[in-house]
Amino acid sequence: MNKDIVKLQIPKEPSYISLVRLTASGIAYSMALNIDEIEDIKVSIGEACINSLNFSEEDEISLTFIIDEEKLSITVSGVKENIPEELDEKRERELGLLIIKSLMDEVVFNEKGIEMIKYIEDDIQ
Amino acid sequence: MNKDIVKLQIPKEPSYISLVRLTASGIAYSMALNIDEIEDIKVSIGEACINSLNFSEEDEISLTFIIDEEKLSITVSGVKENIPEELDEKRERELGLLIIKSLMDEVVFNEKGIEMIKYIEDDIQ
Amino acid sequence: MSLLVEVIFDEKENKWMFFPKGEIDIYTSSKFKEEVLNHFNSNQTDIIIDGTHLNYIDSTGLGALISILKKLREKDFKIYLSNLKTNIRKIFDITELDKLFIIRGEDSE
Amino acid sequence: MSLLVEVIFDEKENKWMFFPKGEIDIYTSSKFKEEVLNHFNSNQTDIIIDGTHLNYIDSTGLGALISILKKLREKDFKIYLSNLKTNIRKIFDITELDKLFIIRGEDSE
Ligand SMILES: Nc1ncnc2c1ncn2[C@@H]1O[C@H](COP(=O)(O)OP(=O)(O)O)[C@@H](O)[C@H]1O
Ligand SMILES: Nc1ncnc2c1ncn2[C@@H]1O[C@H](COP(=O)(O)OP(=O)(O)O)[C@@H](O)[C@H]1O
Repeated sequence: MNKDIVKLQIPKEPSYISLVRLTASGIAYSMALNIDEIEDIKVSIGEACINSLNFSEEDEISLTFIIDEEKLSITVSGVKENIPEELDEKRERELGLLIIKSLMDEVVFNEKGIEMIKYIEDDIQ
Repeated sequence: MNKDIVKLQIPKEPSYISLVRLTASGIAYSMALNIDEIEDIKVSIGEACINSLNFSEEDEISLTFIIDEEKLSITVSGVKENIPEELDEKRERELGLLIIKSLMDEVVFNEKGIEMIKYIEDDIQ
Repeated sequence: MSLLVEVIFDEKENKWMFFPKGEIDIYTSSKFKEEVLNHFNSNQTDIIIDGTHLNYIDSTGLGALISILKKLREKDFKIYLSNLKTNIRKIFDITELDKLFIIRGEDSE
Repeated sequence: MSLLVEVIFDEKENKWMFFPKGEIDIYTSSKFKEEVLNHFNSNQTDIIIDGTHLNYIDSTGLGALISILKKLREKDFKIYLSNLKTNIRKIFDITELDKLFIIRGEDSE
């Protein structure tokens, strides 16, 4: 089965996160995901980027979209699962992770960041 | 002056060109370019990608957006200025280059591909 | 990709009403919070945030709302959320913030 | 990000009318050309391509139109373009294809 890869890299700046959401929506749309699924992906990728913005040590956020017939996998660099106790926005950042875990089908953290997967369901409606 | 860099890489496939146009529109929009300028950029980047699709030797098309206060520079890999005589779509590809040269403020070809620049004008309207 | 906030003071209900249009996200949420609290501080009443034109909210937007809620609670005022779109209602569900806010314009009311 | 083509046979004018909705681009242009020529071949008349709902065209779309034009000319039929949006009209200007096609629904008519 063919896998297509799209890569996106943005400056670690709040103003570029809406661009990531736009691009992710475009990819999800072209995979014929439904509106709710596109929205889930948009929200999750936004939260992943906010987390990276807070915790990444790099100056850029790197995103990789792996597109195949059965799923969309998105990796976002610099995303951390463990949020420092002393952080003012600790609970807010935890909300972000909770949202991602609720909206995506699979979520894996590794040393590079996060991988989030959405499966394409054959909608029988 | 600060320069922001956004990078995008897509498979060398027709189906991803609309995604490039979408992302480019998003960048141009966030730079407060006007509708006509956004359209010029969208059309030009589409043509650059079609050219790359035809002539690039790579499996991917790489795009770099350099954003500063006075201009947007876009480089697209694999774009060629010299179109082979024997090509069926020679004139069609030439139309593509003509469109880019007409719509962008500066166009430079190098061994990697094309660089296209749009200056941000202070619209006095 | 941006946020506009329309503000009305409802004399009859004696409440501030805010109509955010667009997205309360990392780029706009602190400005949103500031704008709401400025109005609240100029005239302390309950407030309504109407979601009819709110397309998107992220965790920083939720944080801003929580922060506003806490400021109001300190003075015993209430914050109502009305007419939230389904996608945004879903975020309140997931995060259980629907228990923290008074959500109106739904079956439950 | 896609193309739908509505087709009507105008009995009064005895012409095929095509209403492309969306984008005639690298992803859709060969299908568009095929669809137009299939209808033309089933009943050879002049054709009108109406741009009211056409948002975008690229060089492959122009190539498709030129190819259609040539096929029609071989049989002495005409192709009209009507109601092109400004951004698309601009592409015809730049490429001077406005001289090759009969463009209607403008001041010049
Ligand atoms: N019950 C809660 N659930 C989730 N996050 C909360 C909760 N209470 C507070 N927070 C977090 O605290 C911040 C806002 O609350 P607050 O303590 O009033 O901070 P501030 O000083 O910024 O107003 C946000 O970052 C929010 O995420
Ligand atoms: N006058 C012209 N200006 C620009 N391109 C042209 C012109 N005439 C033909 N072409 C090119 O030729 C192709 C279509 O014309 P045609 O020779 O009919 O080819 P086909 O066999 O595909 O129908 C397109 O790729 C188009 O770019």
